[in-house]
Amino acid sequence: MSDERLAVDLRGITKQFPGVLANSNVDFSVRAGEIHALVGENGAGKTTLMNILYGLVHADSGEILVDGKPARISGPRDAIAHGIGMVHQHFMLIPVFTVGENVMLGREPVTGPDFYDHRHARQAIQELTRRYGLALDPDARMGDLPVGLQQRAEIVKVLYRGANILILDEPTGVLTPQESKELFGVLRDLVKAGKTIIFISHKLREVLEISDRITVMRRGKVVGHLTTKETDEESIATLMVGREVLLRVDKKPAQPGAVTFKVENLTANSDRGVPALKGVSFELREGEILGIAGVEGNGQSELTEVLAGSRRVTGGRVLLGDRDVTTFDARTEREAGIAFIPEDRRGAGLVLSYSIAENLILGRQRSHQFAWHEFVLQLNAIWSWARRLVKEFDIRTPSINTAVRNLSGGNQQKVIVAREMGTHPKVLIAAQPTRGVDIGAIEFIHRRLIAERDAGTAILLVSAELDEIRSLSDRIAVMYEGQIVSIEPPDAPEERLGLLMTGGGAPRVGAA
Amino acid sequence: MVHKRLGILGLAAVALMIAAACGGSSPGTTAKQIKVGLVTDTGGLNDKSFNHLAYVGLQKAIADLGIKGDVIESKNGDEYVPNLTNFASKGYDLVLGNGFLMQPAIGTVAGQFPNVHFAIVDGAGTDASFKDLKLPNVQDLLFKEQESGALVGAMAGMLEKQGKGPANTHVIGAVGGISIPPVNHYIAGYKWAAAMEDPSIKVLVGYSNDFSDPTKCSSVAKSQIGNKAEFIFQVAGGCGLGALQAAGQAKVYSFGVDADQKDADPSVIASALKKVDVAVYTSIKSVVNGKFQGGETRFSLQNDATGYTLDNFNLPADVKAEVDGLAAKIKAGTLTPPADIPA
Amino acid sequence: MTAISDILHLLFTANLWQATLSAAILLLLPALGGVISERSGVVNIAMEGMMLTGAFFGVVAALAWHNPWLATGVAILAGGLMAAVHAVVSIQFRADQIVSGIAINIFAAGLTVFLINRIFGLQDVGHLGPNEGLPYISIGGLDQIPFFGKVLFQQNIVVYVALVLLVLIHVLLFRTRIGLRIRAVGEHPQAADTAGINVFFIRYSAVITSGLLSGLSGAFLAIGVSNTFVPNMTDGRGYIALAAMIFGKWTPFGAFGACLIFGLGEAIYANNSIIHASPYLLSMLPYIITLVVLAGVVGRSSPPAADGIPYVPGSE
Amino acid sequence: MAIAGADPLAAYQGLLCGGLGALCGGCENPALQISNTIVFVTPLITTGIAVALPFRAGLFNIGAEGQLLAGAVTYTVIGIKLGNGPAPVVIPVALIGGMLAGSLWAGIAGVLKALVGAHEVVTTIMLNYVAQWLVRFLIIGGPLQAPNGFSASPPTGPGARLPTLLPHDNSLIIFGLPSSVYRVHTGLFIALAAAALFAFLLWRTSLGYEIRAVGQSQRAARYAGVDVRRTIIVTMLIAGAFSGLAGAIQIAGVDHGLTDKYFSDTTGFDAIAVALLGLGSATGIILASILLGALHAGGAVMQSDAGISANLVLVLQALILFSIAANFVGAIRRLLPFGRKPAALPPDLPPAAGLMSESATPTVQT
Repeated sequence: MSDERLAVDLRGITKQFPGVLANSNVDFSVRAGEIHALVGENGAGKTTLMNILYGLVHADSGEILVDGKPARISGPRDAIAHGIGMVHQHFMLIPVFTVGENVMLGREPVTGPDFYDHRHARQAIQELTRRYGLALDPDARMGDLPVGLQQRAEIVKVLYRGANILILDEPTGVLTPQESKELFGVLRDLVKAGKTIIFISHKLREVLEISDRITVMRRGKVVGHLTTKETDEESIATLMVGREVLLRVDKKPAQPGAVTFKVENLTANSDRGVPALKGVSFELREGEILGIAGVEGNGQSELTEVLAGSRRVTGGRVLLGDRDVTTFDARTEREAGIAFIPEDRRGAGLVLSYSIAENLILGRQRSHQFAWHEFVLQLNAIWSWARRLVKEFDIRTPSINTAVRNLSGGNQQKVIVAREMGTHPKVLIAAQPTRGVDIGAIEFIHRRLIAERDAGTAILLVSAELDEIRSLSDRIAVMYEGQIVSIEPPDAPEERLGLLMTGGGAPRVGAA
Repeated sequence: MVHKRLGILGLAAVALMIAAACGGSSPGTTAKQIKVGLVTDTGGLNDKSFNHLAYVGLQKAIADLGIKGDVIESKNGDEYVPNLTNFASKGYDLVLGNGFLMQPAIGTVAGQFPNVHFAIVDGAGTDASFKDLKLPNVQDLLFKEQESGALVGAMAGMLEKQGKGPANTHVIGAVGGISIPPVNHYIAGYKWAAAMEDPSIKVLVGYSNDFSDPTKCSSVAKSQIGNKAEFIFQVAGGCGLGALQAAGQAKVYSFGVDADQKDADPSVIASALKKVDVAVYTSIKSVVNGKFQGGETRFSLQNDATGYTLDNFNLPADVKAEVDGLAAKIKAGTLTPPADIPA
Repeated sequence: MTAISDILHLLFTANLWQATLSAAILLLLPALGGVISERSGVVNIAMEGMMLTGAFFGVVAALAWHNPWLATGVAILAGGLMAAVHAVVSIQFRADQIVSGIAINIFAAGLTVFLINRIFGLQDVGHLGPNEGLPYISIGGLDQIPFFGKVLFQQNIVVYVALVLLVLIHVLLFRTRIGLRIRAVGEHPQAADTAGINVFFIRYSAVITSGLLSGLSGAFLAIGVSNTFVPNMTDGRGYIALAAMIFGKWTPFGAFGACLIFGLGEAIYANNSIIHASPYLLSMLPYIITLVVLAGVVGRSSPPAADGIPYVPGSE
Repeated sequence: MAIAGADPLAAYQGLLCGGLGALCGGCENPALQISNTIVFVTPLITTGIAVALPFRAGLFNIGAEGQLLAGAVTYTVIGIKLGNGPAPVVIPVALIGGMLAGSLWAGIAGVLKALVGAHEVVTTIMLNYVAQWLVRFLIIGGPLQAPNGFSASPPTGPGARLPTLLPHDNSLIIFGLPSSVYRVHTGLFIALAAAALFAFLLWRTSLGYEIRAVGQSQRAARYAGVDVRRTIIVTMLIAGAFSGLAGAIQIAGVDHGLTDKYFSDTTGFDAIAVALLGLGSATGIILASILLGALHAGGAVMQSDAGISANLVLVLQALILFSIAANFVGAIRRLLPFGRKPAALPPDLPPAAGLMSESATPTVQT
């Protein structure tokens, strides 16, 4: 499929940000018509390199060749002119605009003096739909679409601009397994249609599945060029991290104790006011990890929010031991011994401008340990608590007064994990505990979760990564459309879980 | 932080010692030259009204009497006391406060500096409850504004009675600034005299709540004109110029206030005068001559400090005779315009 | 109760609505400017200062050249210049836009009074002659329509211009390509940038346009209504315009509606000579009405998503 | 200054002397100048806090002026009614009354924000106007007017007056002038105590922690069990109390009654500059208040000594704000060896973004 002609050839790219050498003399070439994976841990410089290619960031030195010819790319406009399109990790979509407006933006069809031409926009999108099979409603409001369709709109947007070289930055990070599969189909079709694709990822299984060749980056440098067929997960991981990594979690069988947390027939609404939980029931025992598997958007977020006390229920009960904690708010839940790792780390789990010490008491700012009469903060208690946790959880920071904004993603997540595990809660609800953190931190967090389990904590693990669920959980509950359709053993075959997650298989509503 | 603050205090103490030599006297100037300080109210010097006129009086005194004159404009009411104190503490011979709003400030500062002469236009040195303290070093420069108001009011009444108004509606208007005594004196005389000349007349009285912004007076005047007023008397300083122009736009007549305002708009047929410049000049002169006297100095037709001036209009002779006759009667004391607006 | 019947009676007079519209237009122009600026993602609380600067330089120019059109041009440019300062500080230097806005308002207040003293000494700022200001124009024929003729067609020329601008800006923002781009920049500058739109150019243009509109309003105030300049003559109108813009949910017609409420309040107050009620209590009305309306259904408003956030290229 | 056409040295000298009592020439009395400056500084401190505290919660309180007026009116009413009582009783009662009134005034905006999401910029501007017109109504022909036709209330009784630092005595000469000219009053200490309280509240209490959290991230605050709506209301109530206190102190210490000067009072607007200049910290607010108070007081002296319009200080003020906006201070402070607490510099203060954007609007929980 691919030939030896180079669609993109980056030579000796160097980019220095204040305090960080993001790219150091990077050579990167992509053959026309191939799917080329660019892999590396967070902060390895993949995104910077692609931003340079797309003109969003300017390299300090180095040259760019597109289709064999030197290209001066001083802004996205130049990149678009060279047939380069980019789908960013954080979508560049405007939620209040329609799909059509989003796709057209920057190359809008115009009628009369300068009127935006809705008719032409619709036609153009239908045309693209026909050619690439990417169905989209041009008049839908972007914010109302599911993530998968939003990504599709991003791809259509890039194609509309006539891109031949598509850069996709972590495209599967937000997708469900099914959506990922669909995406891969789309990508293969695009290659068939003559496009070249650069695929940024750190999910090695996907990389192996979809790509033709692989470039590995570590700390701003290229550390390996690989051909997909000739390599495997372990060797890529070793290149990425710079040492051997353990991809499987090492754990002993669980020793479940008494039932400590009971959810009975729980119902709740989503932000839009429609039922998101339609009678969820399960039991959680001391010393076990119950994994919640499911395609995102099937009520997992609402479930964790309800359990953490930040969303109101419309029915059902939550029992901690014998105590009814259904109506507790976030603070009283924590006081009762329910800890919570939220899925949105930067938005909900941390106050980014707060120091590590301050973040380590978030949610416990009125507890007796840290506040005299719930009101006057006990700074010494807070500091010694912070020092202890920073040490225990290996948070890499110059001081406990550093703002968490300045920490890496992995260390930020460790702050949350430390905070929530540091009190040795009775129940720990962990939502996407390793999303977007580097492999080292993933290993660490997984180990801590197992250790916490072994210490007797009841853990509810919600994750979109089926691998994570399968390797950590002692039981797996599958959620579909606001209900738990089945509870499976940890060694249930992936195919069966996948079927259950999409509504197949025998539903066993209310299974416990 | 504490140390820093102590440091500042220490510094201040040193500064005080250096300056202590100056005291209340003024060795820097020749013994003879009289120093006069003028503190305006918040209207500022370019208020086209009494602050401006006071400044004119001060300038005249500087030219004629060879005094040294300085001005501080008050940006807001918080500054009255410090600004007055500023001049008084520097040994000025006369400190002029301009405007009714400054009375308690004058009362306070004059009490602290009994050796400094004070004068206040439109008021007296009072305590916080506006009771006159009758301080011997404070000259109250008061005007009988109702006299000037009555003269232009009579003019309007006569013209209406004779059917010489633009549509002869028997409605006239007055646009005041804020409802305070000096403003209401004018309006009282205006209404009183107009009704005297034309008993069927209706006098609309409105306030703009402002002494400087012409936009506000313009809209009040427009409302009155919309309600058929044919003469607009502005009693709102710079703000009132908007009323004069509104009258011009609507092709009705208007009266200026305080100074001769014929240049403000062609619709101005006469201006009711209040010669603040004369009062200020008189006061300064009394200090220069060593004849300063505390207490009330009343400026009126008697001493030619109130009155009217004809502007852009040929007043019929009989009307002028009537108005002048009224002036004579007031001057003679046979008629007394009220100080409060009659119902 | 007489006060209420007075007001009811007043509400049926064309005079009142004529004054209302005129007062509303003074607020509408800066409010429209605010809409454009904030739609592009730059918080603008400096309309007050831009308007004041426009008013001042408009009067200075009018006194010098006795030509209201030239003077209006100068006023518009002066407002635009102040806006350019805001643009440089907040777009280029990514400064806090509130601080910059407040600084401009203080700067304008100080500068204008200071310049009065430099240019005119301690004397009056001069007055324009009766025909030297921006003219009031009756539109032949239409002005004879009962009631509406007086309200709509016997107004200052700026009123007509502003009403046309109102429609134009609405169309511009919501129907045209430029408008789509302005809104895109205000919602998600990164998305706009990656789509090849020049974010800085759009933001600069939008902020400067807001200054031009505020300057025009200043011209209307100074050489249309007042025919002179007095210190701080804008009297908080820029802030009211800001409130009207937010109240109107960042839309031109919404802002216009809010401006009409405030304009009506001003107009009712101006009629205090014929209403038997405390003019002061009366003056509170528009503000209390606004609070009540806000407390009711239309309270919630969400600004453009990137409003107030300086754009750093390449950031996410 | 040079373009001003007058002697620039004399102008600076006048400004410095009038502001800080330093380098006085022309027989200016430094002690008097310092006293005057402090009188201006006092209300700026508490109103500055009233703007800065909501800033921390992501709220823009343009309404400090209205809240100040509410405090001033209430203090005046209590001061007139109870003015003949003993000062140790009357003053605290009246001060608390003023604070409650300010609280109420700001609380309206807080409640509207929290419950229906009404933008506090709009509501506080509206409330300013309502307060200003209310004051006019009260003292021009209204129930609070003194019985003599003047636009002022009757004075508060002797029991409602804060003592001055130096004896109020026309015959006692201190620093070359009668001691009664030094108007600096004990309200200064109340304001400083308020600043200390503000710092304590913000950095040492769970409430302050929660207020700051709400300003930074409402979602995170909610996950931390903070009731965002309640916090917004409480923040505005506290802010209003500080503003109300400023108004009360002005009546108690300086004016002893409502006068028409409150029609054109701008303290609450200057407070915005104070809060921005002070970078939201108590020390910063005190320093910024001193700067603005000194400019204010110095301007008048500059005009009388150097003949330069006092309005030039506004231009200076604006330039200082611009330099704050462009964060020169941060740059300078980083250069200084003792530049401590870098975290308290602007990044910590919610930027305009936080104030005008969605993050400042509480989202409806279902």
